[in-house]
This record gives sequence, C-alpha cells and structure tokens, in this order.
Amino acid sequence: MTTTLVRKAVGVTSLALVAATVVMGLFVTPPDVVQGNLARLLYVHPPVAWVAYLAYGVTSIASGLYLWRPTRSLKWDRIAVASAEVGVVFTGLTLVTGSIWGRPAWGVWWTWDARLTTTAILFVLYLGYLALRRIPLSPETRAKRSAVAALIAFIDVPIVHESVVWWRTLHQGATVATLGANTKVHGIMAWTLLLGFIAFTMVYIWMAMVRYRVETMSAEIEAHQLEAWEAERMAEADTSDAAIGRLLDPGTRAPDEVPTDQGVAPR
Amino acid sequence: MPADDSVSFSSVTVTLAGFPALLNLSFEVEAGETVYLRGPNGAGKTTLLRTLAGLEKPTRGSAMVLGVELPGGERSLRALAGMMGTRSHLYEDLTVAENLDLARRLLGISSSRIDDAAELFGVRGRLWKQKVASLSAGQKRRVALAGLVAKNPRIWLLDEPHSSLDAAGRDLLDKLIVEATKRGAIAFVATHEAEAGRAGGRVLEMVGGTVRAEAREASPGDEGPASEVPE
Amino acid sequence: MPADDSVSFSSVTVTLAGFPALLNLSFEVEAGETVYLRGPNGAGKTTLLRTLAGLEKPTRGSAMVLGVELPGGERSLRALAGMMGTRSHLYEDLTVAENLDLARRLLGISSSRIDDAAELFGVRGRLWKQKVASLSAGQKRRVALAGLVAKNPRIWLLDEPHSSLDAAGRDLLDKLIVEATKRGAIAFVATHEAEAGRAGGRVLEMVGGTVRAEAREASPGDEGPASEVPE
Amino acid sequence: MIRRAWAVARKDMLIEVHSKVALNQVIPFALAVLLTFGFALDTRNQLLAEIAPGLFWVVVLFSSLYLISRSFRVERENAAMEGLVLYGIDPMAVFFGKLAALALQMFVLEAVAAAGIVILFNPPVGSLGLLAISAVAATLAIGSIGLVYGALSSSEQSGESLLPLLVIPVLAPIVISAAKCWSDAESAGAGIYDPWLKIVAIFSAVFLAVGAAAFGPAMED
Amino acid sequence: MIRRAWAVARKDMLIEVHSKVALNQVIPFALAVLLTFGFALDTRNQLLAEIAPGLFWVVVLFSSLYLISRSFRVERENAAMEGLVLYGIDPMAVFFGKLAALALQMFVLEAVAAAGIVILFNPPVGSLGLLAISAVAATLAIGSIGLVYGALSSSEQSGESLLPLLVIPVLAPIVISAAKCWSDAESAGAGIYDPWLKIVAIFSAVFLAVGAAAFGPAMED
Ligand code: HEM
Ligand SMILES: Nc1ncnc2c1ncn2[C@@H]1O[C@H](COP(=O)(O)OP(=O)(O)OP(=O)(O)O)[C@@H](O)[C@H]1O
Ligand SMILES: Nc1ncnc2c1ncn2[C@@H]1O[C@H](COP(=O)(O)OP(=O)(O)OP(=O)(O)O)[C@@H](O)[C@H]1O
Ligand SMILES: [Mg+2]
Ligand SMILES: [Mg+2]
Repeated sequence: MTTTLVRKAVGVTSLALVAATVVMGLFVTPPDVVQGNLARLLYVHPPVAWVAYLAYGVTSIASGLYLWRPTRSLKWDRIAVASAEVGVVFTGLTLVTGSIWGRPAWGVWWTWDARLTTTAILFVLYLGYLALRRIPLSPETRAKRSAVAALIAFIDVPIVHESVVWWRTLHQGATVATLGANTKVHGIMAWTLLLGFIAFTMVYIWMAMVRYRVETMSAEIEAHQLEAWEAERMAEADTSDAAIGRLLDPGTRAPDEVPTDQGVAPR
Repeated sequence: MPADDSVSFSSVTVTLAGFPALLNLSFEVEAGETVYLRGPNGAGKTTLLRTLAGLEKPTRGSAMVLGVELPGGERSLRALAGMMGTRSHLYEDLTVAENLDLARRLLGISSSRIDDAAELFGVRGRLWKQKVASLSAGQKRRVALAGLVAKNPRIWLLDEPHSSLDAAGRDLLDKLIVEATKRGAIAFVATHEAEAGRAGGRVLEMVGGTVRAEAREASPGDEGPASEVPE
Repeated sequence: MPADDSVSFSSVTVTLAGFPALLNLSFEVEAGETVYLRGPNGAGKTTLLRTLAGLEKPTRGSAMVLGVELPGGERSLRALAGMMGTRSHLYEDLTVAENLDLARRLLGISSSRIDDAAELFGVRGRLWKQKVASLSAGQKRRVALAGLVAKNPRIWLLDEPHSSLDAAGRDLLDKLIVEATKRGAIAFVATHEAEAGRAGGRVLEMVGGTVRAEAREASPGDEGPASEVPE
Repeated sequence: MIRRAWAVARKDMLIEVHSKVALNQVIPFALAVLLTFGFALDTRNQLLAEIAPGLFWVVVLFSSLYLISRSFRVERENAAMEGLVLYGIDPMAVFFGKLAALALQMFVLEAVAAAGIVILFNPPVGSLGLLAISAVAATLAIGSIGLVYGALSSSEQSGESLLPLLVIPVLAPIVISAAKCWSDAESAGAGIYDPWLKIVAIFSAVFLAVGAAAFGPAMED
Repeated sequence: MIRRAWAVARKDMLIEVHSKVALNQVIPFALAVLLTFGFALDTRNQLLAEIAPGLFWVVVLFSSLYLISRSFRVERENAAMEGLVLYGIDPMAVFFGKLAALALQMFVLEAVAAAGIVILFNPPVGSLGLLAISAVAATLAIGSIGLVYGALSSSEQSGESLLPLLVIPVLAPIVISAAKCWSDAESAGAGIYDPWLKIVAIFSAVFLAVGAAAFGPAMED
C-alpha cells in the first residue's frame, strides 16, 4: 500500500520536474551564442546519458549482491532487470537525442565517433543481457547467469565515459564537470541542467519502480501458479479406453496425398 | 501397387557406415501378426525397424512391405508406417497442442481425432499448453504415441515401446497393438523384456544382423483382452 | 565431511520452471539399501534422482545425503554420486576407448580398472575403437555403465537402468547393484517394471512429486546370488 | 502440397514466436556487427557510405546463416525432421514451408538492418522500388541455397559449421550483385531495368528452382 | 586441477582430430570470407591494404565464434557437460582445458588467415614481434570471453545464436585495438611498446581473470 503511494508520488513528482525542465529549458534560459536554440538539448541529452549510467550502475550493484552468497536473493535479480530495462530505454534516448542534436550541429545523424560508437555498443550489450534473460531457465539459474553478464557488460560504461579522452573525438568533452571554470554555461543554464538531471533521475526511479512492481507481480503470479499446481499435484486421474475403437478403425486412416499411392488408400 | 498386406524380406543386407547392421535377413510376416524382435545389444533390431519404415535402404537383397518394393519405394512406405524409436520426433519449443496440431495438419485428419488420441494418453490436461521441453520422459513418449495412434498406421514399428512408460501406459499401448493387429495391421516390437511374446505373437530372435531362430510361435494374439497381453 | 552414509529428505520441494516436480518429499534411507522408485509418468522420479546427484537444488526443505547438506553442498555430492539417466554423457565424436580414457583421467584411477569395467560390459572388442556415434542404443548404455562402475560411486542413481539393455546386460547390472549395496553403497532405481523390488529392497511409490506409499518392504537384498535378483 | 507446406511454415513461425531467436538474438546481432564494422573500418565517412550496400548484404548474409542454422537445429533435436519424413511428406512441401518462414524472418531482419545502415552510414537511397525488388529476389536466393546446404550439412555431428563454408562461395555472386543494385539505386535515375537487378533476378530464379529440386535428395538422404 | 584441465583439453583436441571441424570447416570458411570481402569491396587496392588489419580481426572473431559454438555443442549432446560436472570437477579446470584447446585452434586459424590476408591484400608487415604478441593476447581474450558467454548462453534450447550477440560488443574494443596494433606494426619502427598493445594486453589480462572467475557460476546451472 505504502509502496504504491510512494510510487505514485514519485511518478507525479517526476512528471512535474520534467515539465519544469521543459519550461526552463525552452522559455527561461537564453539561446546559446554559438548554437542558438539547439543548445537547449543540453538539458535533456547529458542527463539522459547519465541516468543510463546510473541505471546500469544499479543493475551491476544488484547483480553483485545477487552473486554474493550472504545477500543472495531473487529480489536483487528483479531490481537488476528493472533497472537494466529502463537503462536500455535511456540509452536509446541518448542515441536519439544525440542524433537529433548531431544533425544540425555536425550535419549528420551519425558519425563514427568513439563516444557515439561506444554508446551504441552499450545499447547492444544490454539488449544482449535482456535476450540472455529470455532463454528458458529456472529463475535462480537465470539470475546467476544474467548477473555475470551484467557485470561484464558494465565494463563498457567507463569506456564510454572516457572515450572522449582516449580517442580524438568530435563529441563534446567533459564540459559540465568543469562547470566552475566554464563561462559558456552560465548561471541559469547550470541550474536548469541540474534540474534536468534531477528530473530524469526521478523519471528513472519511477520507471524502475513500476518495472520492479511488474517483476514482483509476475513472481507473485508464479507463486500462485505454484500453489495451484501443488494442489493439482495431489490428485492424478486415469483415462478411459473408449476412444480406441474410433482411432484404430482402418477406415479412419489419413487420406493419402501422394497421387501414386492410390493402391494403398484405405480399402 | 498391389494391396498386399504382408511383409517379406529376402536376404536383405543393410550397411551403416560400412558396417553390416543387417546381414542376409529373410523372413515373412502376414497381415495381423505381431512380431517381437529380440536379441542382444547390437543385433540389428533398430536397423530392421528403420528399414521397415523406409528410413534405411537395403544395400543388398530386396523386400516387399505392404506391397511396396524395397529398395525403391521408401517414400510411399513411410506414409504407411508408424515408427516410435528412441527419439520422439517432437519439437521441444512447441507445446503439446502445437505438436499434435502439426501432426493433424500433415495427416489431414480431423482435430477431434487428435483430441481423442491426446485424451487417451492423458496429455490433454495441464500438459496440453506446456512446451514439450518441460515434459518428463514418459510424458514425451505419451505425446509421441498420441501422434502415432492418430496416424493409425498399417504397420507399427515400436522400438522398446515400454521404455519410459508407466504401468498404465504400457497396458494401454499393448491393448492398442492387439486392437490394431486385429484390424489387419502388422506390428513389429523390438524389446528386451523376457515376457514379450509369451501371450501371443511371434518372436524373432536376432543376432549379428540376422534371424537366429524363430524362438516360439504362439497363437496370433486375436483373443486379446488387455490383461492377457504381454506386459 | 562426516562419514554419514545415509540419506534423509525432510519436506523437500524442487521446482522446475515454477512447477513443483517434487513436493514436500520426506524419507530416510540407510547405507546398503536399494530403493526402487515407482509411480506414474511425471511423478517426479527423475527429478528426485537429479536432486540426489546434486544436479537440482531443493527450493524448500532440506536434505542430508551421505553427510552432505542440501541445498549447499551440491558440488561435493556430485563427486560421490553415480548417475545414469536417459542421456549418456558420452562424447559422440570420441571412440569408446577415448570416452573411457577421459573418465579415467578425470577420476584419477588406473587404466586397468577402466579396462576391466569395459571388459565386463563387453565393449572392449570391435567397439573399442568405434566412435560412440556409431553404436546401438544398448551399446551406448553399456559404455556409460562401464564408466559408472569404474567410478564406483557411493550412491547409485539409476533412471530406468534396464532400458536398452539386453537380458545379459540387465542381469549384470542387477548383480552389480547387489554387490555395491552389500559393500555399503546406496542405490536408487527409478523403474516402471512391475517386478522391481520383488526380490528385496524397498519400494517407494511416488505420485504427484511425493511418496504416496511405501508399498512393500522386503528383506534387504543381501542374500543375493544374481539369479535371485529382480529382473 | 500447399496445405502441408503451410503446416511446416506455420510450425517454424510458431517456434519463432515461442523462442524469439530471430527477434531477440539474430537481429540485435546484425546491429552489433554493423556497429563493429563501422568502428573497425573507421576511415572517412565518404568511404563508409560507398561500401554501405556491400556491408548491408554481408551482414544480412551472415545473420541469415544463423537463422538457417536455427531452422535446422530445431529439426535435429529429437530427429524431428525424420518425423516429417515419416508423414510421407513431399520434400517440396518442407522446402517451401521452411523457405516461407525463413524469408519472413529475413525480411524483418533486412528492414531493421537497412534502417541501421541508412542511419549509421548515410548512403543515399534513390529508387526504393529497385531496392525492394532486389532484396526480395536476393532473399529468396539466399534462403533457397541456405536451406539446401543446411539439409546437406545437417548431420547428427559436426555439420553445423559446415553451412557457412558451403553457402558463402555459392552466394557470393548474388550478394555482390544485390549490393551493386543498391549502389545503382543510389542514383535517382535508376529504375527496375537495372542490369544488376536482372542478374539478381536470374540467380534468384535459378537458385529457387535448384533449391526446390535439390532439397528432396538432400533431406531424405 | 592441472591434470584435469589437461584431460579436458586433450578431449577437445581429440574431438577436433576426429571431426576436423576447425581444419576442414572453419578455416576454409575464414578464407572464403576473406575472398568474398576482397571481391565485394573491390575498390582500389590501396584501400584494401589499409583495412586489412581490421578485416583480419573481424574474420578471426567470426570464425572463432564458430569454434566456440562447436566447443559447447559437443558438450550439449548427450548432456556431456553434465557428465563433467558429475565428476565433481572444478569449473576452472574445465575453463582452462577448453581454453587451451580453443586457443590452439585459433592460433592455427590466425596463421592461415594472416597468410591469406598478406597474400590477398598485401599489407606491409613491419614488426612481426608486435604482431605475434598482440595476436596471442587477443586470442586469449576472445577465448575467455567466448567461453564464458558460451556457458552463459548454453541451454538445451534456443541459446546458440545468442553467443555472437553477447560476445561481439564486449570484444569490439579488443578487436579494434588488435587491429590498430597491426596497423602500427606496419611501420617498421614500431616495437612492443606500442600503446595499442598495452590496451590489448590489459584487456586480455582482465578478460582472462573475469573468464576464470565467471565460468564456474556460468557453467554449473
Ligand atoms: C548520437 C549521438 C550522440 C551520442 C550517442 C551521445 C552520447 C553521449 C553520452 C553517453 C554522454 C555522457 C558522457 C559522460 O559524461 O560520460 C554525452 C554527454 C554529452 N553530449 Fe552527447 N552524444 C551524442 C551527440 C551529441 C551532440 C551532437 C552534442 C552537441 C553538439 C552532444 C553534447 C553532449 C554534451 C555537452 C554532453 C555533456 C558532456 C559532459 O559534460 O560530460 N552530444 N553524450
Ligand atoms: N523443465 C521443466 N519445467 C516444468 N516442468 C517440468 C520440467 N521438467 C519436468 N517437469 C515436470 O515435473 C514433473 C516431474 O518430472 P520427472 O521427470 O521427475 O518425472 P518422472 O517421474 O521421471 O516421470 P517419467 O516416468 O515420465 O520419467 C513432470 O510432471 C514434468 O511435467
Ligand atoms: N552409424 C553406424 N555406423 C556403424 N555401425 C553402426 C551404426 N549404427 C549402428 N551400427 C552398428 O549396427 C549394429 C546394429 O545396430 P542396431 O542399433 O540395429 O542394434 P539393436 O539391435 O537395436 O541394439 P540395441 O539392443 O542395443 O538397441 C550395432 O552393432 C551397431 O554397432
Ligand atoms: Mg536398438
Ligand atoms: Mg523420468
């Protein structure tokens, strides 16, 4: 009950914050000197990217906690999927907003820049994680295997983050982290960016909670199913033999398709 | 093709990867007979059943099965034969219902027939919507047998049919064989059970790819209430 | 590990993909006993054997097998158990000799032991240098059994052990079980054969994932010349 | 015949519906390959646009190999193909049934891969009609040849990795021609009378006929 | 441990000796792919030489995927892996045994593919030492990750085509770095202090450790 309330509160808050970010981003902040109105994507694109990192971070921690024996519980596994799925959505949003930004900024939707490519790889990595979860296995086995996969996949996150440093890239370097020294992003913009960051984090929390709820509900359904089956398992019935005559009568043989088989059709 | 209902092998040899799994095998079987194939491991029982199903070709000799000449008529023989080997022929990723529905479509029979067969083998209940992958060994076997009964073959080729089946399933299958042969079908049953053939039917003792002896000959099982059938 | 030689299950439930294949199962078995598991298809016999081998984990309840606690001690249990299921665990691309040599290396036993086991099951002759892929069903089974005997497990877990084996093979296996249990091993044998347990040993009648009844209790088979052993 | 072919196609599609191998495994795989290629060959953008059509077909071919392997793997477990044979089914029905299910999966794959290529590599697309027709023809050719060789190499052991070796040299000409079709399609003037399309179409017809004829012997050993 | 790892390695090598899948199927496949590429991308020779290192590693990666699949396919039939588990074997022993057999096959594959690349595409080769070291490191990385994901995705049903999807994105960085190593090796001045080699080596060490640690949980149910 209370969790439902919390979830709803988080949902409403996150929507309100996103609305506030939109208002701030579109109407309150000034256009950028160089990029004009385009720069308004600044309040969406980096937060969305960071939230994707956050989601995968949560997935990794939950996976680690599942693998560590003292804390092993399917609860962690459910948190891991919930977070990973939202993470995939946010990675997708990063790619989309980035592309939309790239079109006017760089003149192309896509370019083989290290940041971009590693982000796309991140997307595919977690698609793989989700696909791995779909192969039919017992819940414990699936949890264990996917936890291992999640931990390996996380290796890509620091690579994405550092890609701008390791490769010479087209993509923006660490602008925001060096905010203090940066004159390009001034007061109100910084606050809006912070607001965007909080808003999308809330959206993430809300989506992950909903997703987690779905997971627990399907676990509950499974538990119910288990109870039903346990009840059913107590009784076992035998079958009658009335149908035999009907089934074995030579006149009821399959009609033959092969034309050369005329002679062997039912006599 | 003559409407011949018998089976006759004359010095048939079948080689698998160069090894003569059947060697100079000759025998004759009439319509309505049940033949129990017995013999040590590697005697060639499975190979004989596969040859009768049109799945292996005689490399020497020739055979006449239900009016179909071998080698040559394999394809038309397959449509007449009902084979139940060690492998179930089921799609693990499909449910029981879907597997049997495929059989229905390929056989061109009515779905009530399939339902009857499934009912008979007790796979209509909880299992009906389960993937085959999640069934127990005997449950898979029952699904496969349901498909076989729905086909109502003219020649039943059963390789250790009792394996994995519980007592009720064994009784049911035995009863089915008796009924089918009564209606003119032929049944070949490869088995290691000592009781096989005691209550009727013929026993071919195989060894080294050929028939060593026709051990016993009893009254062809047409008196057959289920309880008297070999278990 | 305590040198405990018994098996005890207390309300063990094992779920497979959410289905309670075993449900609240409790029983106790002492060293030297042979337990026949019987019951309809889907009763949970195979699942019980797999749990005893450490291949499935109890989801509820707990068990003590040869001094190993379940859930938890699966890995150490596996090394003690000898499992013979429907699948042979053999590499199809290797020869009989190579498969058994692998077993020898992994078990760290002498090669004369392997040779003896192979000899016993009659797979030392022509088959020795054949790929497993080219063996008949019973021949594969014999190779797997040779590996099992060479391992000399403390707990024998046999799932329909007679299937595919010829009469001689069945007798041999039965004799081996008697010998092993005489020496303190425990044997679990899942079977649908009506005769099982008639000559000794315990019978657990399973149904719906649990033990419905302990049908008969006969003198534990320690008089045991081979001919009196259940066939 | 048609009824049975439909039964086979339906079965393969149901298997995909249950297992989602094409959707969750092979299509994302195709995307992963596109990305890796783009990154590994990271030369000038101009070049990438140039080789995009070739890349598209190479990726489609490789991904299709997984679909084809899968198509036979389901037949191999429990010897299910033997089960089909035991219905006395005409191999043609199996061939066309499996081809229909395979082609459907391939079309989805191609649509996704094409979208990926266009976004990532930015090749110009002129005549969509030419593209679509060449894709359908090439798909049928790849499917037919893949199925025949799949049947040939599907033995109980060690056959699986033989498929790509057998298929790739045979399909190389058609893949190259299909890529040329796309290159031609880039110029807006191109239409369906493209000479490369003719080649693709001819190959496709030939392979389809060869496939239908050869599948029987390949399947029924 | 070592004795058992050796037993596992020996078994996998014997299987290869009998079935010759790597030799007769995968290696020719790699050559077929090289040829097809050379043909499909038939642009100027200069370009081909330029992309040769990337191509080499992409081809090696793809071919290795078949080797890895194969390595698990033999364990799956008759549930042979379950048999290994029932010897109470340490998963590490299985991991290192299988890795040894796999790496050996991959080395042969790489030697042949490298020869093919050099003959067909004519890239300059400067520092052989750098090439060799980077190849060994990359091989171990590919093998480790491949085995872990092979174990993770190995199920009775529908797991097989998941392997490439899982493996490719993880291995993309190492494949690209290894390709850069070769590009660097082209200039005669390059030595084993190449920065790309450092990356390959680090990745290799990390992946080997991750592999050894993760294989156990992945393999045992
Ligand atoms: C598809 C294209 C794009 C992708 C996949 C992408 C991806 C990312 C990612 C993953 C981050 C988070 C980086 C981190 O802090 O670790 C990021 C941040 C950022 N991106 Fe993009 N991006 C794309 C296009 C663009 C474009 C076109 C611009 C602007 C011209 C841009 C500007 C930024 C900025 C300013 C940041 C914040 C940088 C920082 O302070 O760290 N991005 N992007
Ligand atoms: N992977 C699975 N998913 C869901 N249910 C399963 C799975 N495996 C087995 N079951 C179910 O568990 C029950 C017990 O199976 P088990 O194989 O133990 O039966 P069994 O007693 O060995 O039967 P049989 O005599 O047919 O071999 C069966 O009803 C089966 O349907
Ligand atoms: N593919 C093959 N290549 C070579 N020899 C084979 C092949 N298949 C079977 N054989 C041999 O053919 C002989 C007959 O095999 P078959 O399977 O018919 O025996 P079976 O009587 O069914 O034995 P079982 O009682 O063990 O099932 C065996 O000795 C076997 O080794
Ligand atoms: Mg046999
Ligand atoms: Mg069972």
